[in-house]
Amino acid sequence: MTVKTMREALNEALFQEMRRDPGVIVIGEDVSGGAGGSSGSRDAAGGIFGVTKGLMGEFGDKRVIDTPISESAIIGLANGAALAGMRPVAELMFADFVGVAMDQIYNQMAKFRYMFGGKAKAPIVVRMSMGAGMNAAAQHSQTIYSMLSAVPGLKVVVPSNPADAKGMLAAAIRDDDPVIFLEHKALYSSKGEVPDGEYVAPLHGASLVQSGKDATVVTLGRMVSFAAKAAAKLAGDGITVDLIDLRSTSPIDEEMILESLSLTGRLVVVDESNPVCSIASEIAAIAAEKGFASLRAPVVRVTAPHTPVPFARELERMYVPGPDRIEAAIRKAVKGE
Amino acid sequence: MTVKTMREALNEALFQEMRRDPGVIVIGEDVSGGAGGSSGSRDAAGGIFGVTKGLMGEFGDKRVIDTPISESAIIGLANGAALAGMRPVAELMFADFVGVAMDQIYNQMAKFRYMFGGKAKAPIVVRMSMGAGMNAAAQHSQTIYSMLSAVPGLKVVVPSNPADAKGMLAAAIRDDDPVIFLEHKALYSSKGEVPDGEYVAPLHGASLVQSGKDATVVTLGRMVSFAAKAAAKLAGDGITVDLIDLRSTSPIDEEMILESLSLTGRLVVVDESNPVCSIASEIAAIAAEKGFASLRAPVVRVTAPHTPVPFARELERMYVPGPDRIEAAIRKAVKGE
Amino acid sequence: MQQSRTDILKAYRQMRMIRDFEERLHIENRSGEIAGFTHLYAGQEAIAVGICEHLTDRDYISSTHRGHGHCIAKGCDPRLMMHEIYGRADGLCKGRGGSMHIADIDKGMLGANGIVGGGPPIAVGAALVCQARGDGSVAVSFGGGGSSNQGTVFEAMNMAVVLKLPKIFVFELNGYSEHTGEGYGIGSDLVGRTRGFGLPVFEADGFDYFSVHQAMADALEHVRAGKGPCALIAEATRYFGHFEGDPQNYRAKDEVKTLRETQDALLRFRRKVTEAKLIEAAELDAIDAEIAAFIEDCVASARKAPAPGVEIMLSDVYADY
Amino acid sequence: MQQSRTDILKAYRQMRMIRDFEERLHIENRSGEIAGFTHLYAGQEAIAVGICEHLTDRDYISSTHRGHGHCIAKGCDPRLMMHEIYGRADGLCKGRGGSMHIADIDKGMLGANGIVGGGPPIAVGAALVCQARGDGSVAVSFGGGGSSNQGTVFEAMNMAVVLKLPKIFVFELNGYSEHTGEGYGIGSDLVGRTRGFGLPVFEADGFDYFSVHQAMADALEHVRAGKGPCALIAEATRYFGHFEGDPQNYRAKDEVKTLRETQDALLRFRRKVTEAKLIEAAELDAIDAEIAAFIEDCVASARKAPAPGVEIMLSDVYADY
Ligand SMILES: Cc1ncc(C[n+]2csc(CCOP(=O)(O)OP(=O)(O)O)c2C)c(N)n1
Ligand SMILES: Cc1ncc(C[n+]2csc(CCOP(=O)(O)OP(=O)(O)O)c2C)c(N)n1
Ligand SMILES: [Mg+2]
Ligand SMILES: [Mg+2]
Repeated sequence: MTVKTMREALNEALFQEMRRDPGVIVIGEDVSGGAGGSSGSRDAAGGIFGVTKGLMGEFGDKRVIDTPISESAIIGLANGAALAGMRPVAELMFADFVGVAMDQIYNQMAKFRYMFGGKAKAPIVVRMSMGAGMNAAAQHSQTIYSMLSAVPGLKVVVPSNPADAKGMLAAAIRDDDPVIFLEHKALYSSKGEVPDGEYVAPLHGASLVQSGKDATVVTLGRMVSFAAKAAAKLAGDGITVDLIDLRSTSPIDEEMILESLSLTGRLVVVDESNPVCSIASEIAAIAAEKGFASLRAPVVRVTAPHTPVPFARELERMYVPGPDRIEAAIRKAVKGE
Repeated sequence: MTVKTMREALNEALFQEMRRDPGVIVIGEDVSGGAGGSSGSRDAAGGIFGVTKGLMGEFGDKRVIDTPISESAIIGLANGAALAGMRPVAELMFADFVGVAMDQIYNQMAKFRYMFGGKAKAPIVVRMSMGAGMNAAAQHSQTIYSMLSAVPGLKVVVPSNPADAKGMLAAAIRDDDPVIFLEHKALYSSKGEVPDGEYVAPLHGASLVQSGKDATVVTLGRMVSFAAKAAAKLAGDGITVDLIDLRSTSPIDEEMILESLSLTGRLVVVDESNPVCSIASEIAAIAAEKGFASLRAPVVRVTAPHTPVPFARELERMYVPGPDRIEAAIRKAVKGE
Repeated sequence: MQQSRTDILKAYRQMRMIRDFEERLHIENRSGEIAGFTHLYAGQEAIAVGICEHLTDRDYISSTHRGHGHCIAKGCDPRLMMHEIYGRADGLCKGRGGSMHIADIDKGMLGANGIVGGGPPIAVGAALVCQARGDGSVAVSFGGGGSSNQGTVFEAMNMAVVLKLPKIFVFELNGYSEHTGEGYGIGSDLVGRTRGFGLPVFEADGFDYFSVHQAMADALEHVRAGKGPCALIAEATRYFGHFEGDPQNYRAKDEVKTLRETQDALLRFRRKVTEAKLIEAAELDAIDAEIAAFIEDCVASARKAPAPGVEIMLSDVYADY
Repeated sequence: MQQSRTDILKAYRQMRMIRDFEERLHIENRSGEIAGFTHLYAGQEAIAVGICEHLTDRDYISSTHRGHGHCIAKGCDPRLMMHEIYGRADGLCKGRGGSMHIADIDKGMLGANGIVGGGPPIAVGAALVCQARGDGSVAVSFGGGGSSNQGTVFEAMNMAVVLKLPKIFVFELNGYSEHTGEGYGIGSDLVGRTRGFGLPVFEADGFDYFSVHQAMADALEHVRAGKGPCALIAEATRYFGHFEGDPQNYRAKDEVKTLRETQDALLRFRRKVTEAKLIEAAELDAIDAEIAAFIEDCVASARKAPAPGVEIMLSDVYADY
């Protein structure tokens, strides 16, 4: 184990898998960078967030492919290459850009296997940065997982820490289905212990970050650390919670959620997304449908408001669910009967 | 009142609003049709489902605009025309095609007003046919309302009958916000009483189709008639339900749902969409959060499975929630304690 | 016409297969036997076959909503296709795909596509694999004239040029995009616009198998020389409506009749090879008879085949659950 | 140079305003005063101003992520823009939009845009309104060289041609798309490819206000004659990184320095108008001083302006609730 940033962990996973399997390729805008520039250096970028840094040097431009600003063609490239036998890792830079590539994601890659009678496989990873926290405003800050988790045929993962980032990216690349891999941009520089050497973590299944008795707190991505902060504060008042890191939003680990709920009887869902038809809604619905007998109080959803992501520091801070709001929500759930 | 098909009702609304306001224009592929054809006739199509039939004759090709197969540009055309003062009604033919125009929908039209400080308005209607029922398979049968209702800034409506189709389309055109107007393709030929002359129906607010005491059944679109069939059968066994036609999925009429729930204590949601992060999930979540005190049994969601829409008659019939499944779900909810 | 007798007979057989398949679907559709949206390819056979006769299972094609012809030409089993279109459990896609989603990856057939412009970006991806293999294999996308206005297609063309891929963009100009003349939607001229992307364009008479076959030979020579992608543009017409049920108000009544009588791909093929004394008319007649019987049999077996059940509805969404 | 003294002074003032606005943002950004992603336009001023000097509030423009120059040139209030970029409640967009979403519909400014290729389809829609009015107004989209590869832009060009709209597509070639040379992503040559769409192309030296101004005059003459859309392509460079914070590894160290010293738009403008004895250097100096003071004052007022509160976060999602 070594302490690394999530950026380093992701980079390590790409090196690991590209060394292991010559069919793994990386495609996207500036995944290397520098082509046609006046300095003459390739790998001038290594991805806008530095996640693909260094790959060009080792694997060359047939496996690390810089592209024009043509997201439909980027995803199409991944789709066709996957059907023909490769394992492409496409980068979409910002999750918000799915809008210009959506058809290739939701009508093509997601449906190939089913429509084509089960004989095709589409082992594609689409990496995207997501989330608020950098004052990047309405078109560069969205969390896209609800929209994509709704699509049958896609798997969607949202790692919350560097170890998962490494292990789940490796697993996503090895997986035979299309995986949407969402990296929270405010977490790239966050640090954590990362297993050294070859490491693959399960792609599905939530993880119980800490256990308690008064409520079940289900969350994901950047919200995991915020919820943990809230939980730490509540522990001082003798309130303890099961804190579940979803890790994957498609599929959702219903079992762990329902089991925890059967012990705590109370549910708080913390989701950075807009509220409507969100993962928070889905989990609340699962509880209302399958965990009703356990529920002793109203479910509490903690989400962003039903507004675009605003720009100003003060606005974004109010927009993103923070530890205080989470703490208040847990108190509400625990007091509610 | 005259009995008309939903297709006729929609067509009437377009004539009504185009006559009333010269700023209303219609844009899309084959909304007129025939240009460049060997018969020389314009209005050869009037929309692939015939909804825009006859508009070309009265309003001409400056207001009824046939376009190339370029959906991003079609929606962009609507967006820019709206910002500059018109009231465009764009047709996307099949809701499934949002994938090639998604950015203009979710990053542009939905966010203009908010991002631009509240000074812009975007009075756009995007009409799309949606839903299964014609064996049109995975890329021509989807219901898109969950995905779009999640987007702040969009209003989303799903009329279930010809009167609403007419009145809500007129209201959508007069509305100053972008409205996604979803027409179920299996309902175009369905008939109902439609008010004659100028008619505008509220854009928001659910409607109570019938009232009962044992359960609240919330549904929308084509599912309204299926749920009504199920309700009719149950009435024979003395089970009666509040049947709520959502009409609008953004915003959702929480008030009516919660009020009904406070009387019945039981909730069944019937939604043709895939289950995850669906409108069914959202309504179940609303119940779990705000209607918990009323809930006397687990919420039951009746939805399509988490699969693409299959082609074959037998498969599609199983895929779409039918009256039998709805009936069983209501029985389950009523029996559940 | 430097093709062997075997090649010529095979090409004729394929064109006849497509024609009979389509004419029969037209009938089956009218009678209500077949569900869903069906877009018939009849009239354009020389294009699919003229191109695919050059390809092997290592080469890839992507197709369109009007895909039956491409599928058959690329080697998909017509019987399994018929079962698929009938929505049977033993159809090529287990009855889940239907007319618009027929695919057979083992044959290099990457799918018909319900989305106009959906195929070309995918074929560009397959071309990347061909390039990496370096075995001379290529990827071909088929598209109608109307599809050439879709942003995804423009992006695919530019991407293929940037990456210098062995990719051929085929545009089949059948005169219409749904109910609108193809010329209406293409603001400039398609050949010039395509060249502007840096794609050499090979043109062919889409009613003439030999013209298409030659253009494809030229296109292949270009891409196999490592010169990057190119385009092949051919005109033909569709004999039926845009979809089955289309009243075709946009079309003069005699347009198809005249073309059928004067330009028909099978007719011209037959005339050419018999007049050149390469093939006897009787040989072609025998193929016609054989295929007529085969199609009859496909329909019969499709009618008897089992309907798909719930396990087919629920499976193959994911590879592992 | 058939412009009046007033016009010339106004143009210089606008270019200076943009330059000082940008240079100051560069400083403010470094010090951490300004949040978010900031893409500076400095170096390209002659393009925005050379074009927008022809336009009135009845004309429309759409802009890009690198939008400050276009906004100022089109008449947005620089003080309110500064407040916006500082995230203030009284900013042009109430602090909700920031650098990438500045807009002012009353000025015909349809928005900067965080999505590459987001603007052109929107400007095509505005051109439809101009066409309907028939008053000679036009719509202009600005875009970088990299944006020209986005499918939405291709579609917009074709759509404008099909509908024969009064629409001008401006492509500003500043040498890079993020960290990649612009030439890499454009598979063929941009001028030829654009012409292939049926758009006449007017070319200009993007460092030279007068060259751009003339090209725009020609472009306007074309569209106002009802001949449909056209394009204007101009080369310049950006003086700063792609975004503030960009280490610019792709760029030779002296590239910008040399261009700044030899090609700078303000420098060349000044030289030209003073050498031609149209304007005295002192007049330009006075403008420089005035604008320096103005920008200083904008920053000072932005710093003191109120932060937005929760009601701003929650309002204006919809017009009626
Ligand atoms: C993205 C998208 N837009 C629109 C459609 C509806 N549509 C199906 S086929 C078609 C016309 C296609 O014309 P063309 O490319 O010329 O092909 P053809 O039908 O003539 O073979 C249209 C508009 C679609 N399926 N997908
Ligand atoms: C759809 C989309 N893809 C990618 C990006 C990320 N991005 C922002 S600016 C940019 C480069 C644009 O290059 P160019 O059009 O030349 O404009 P310039 O930055 O040089 O002004 C990219 C790739 C984006 N914002 N939107
Ligand atoms: Mg066609
Ligand atoms: Mg550039």
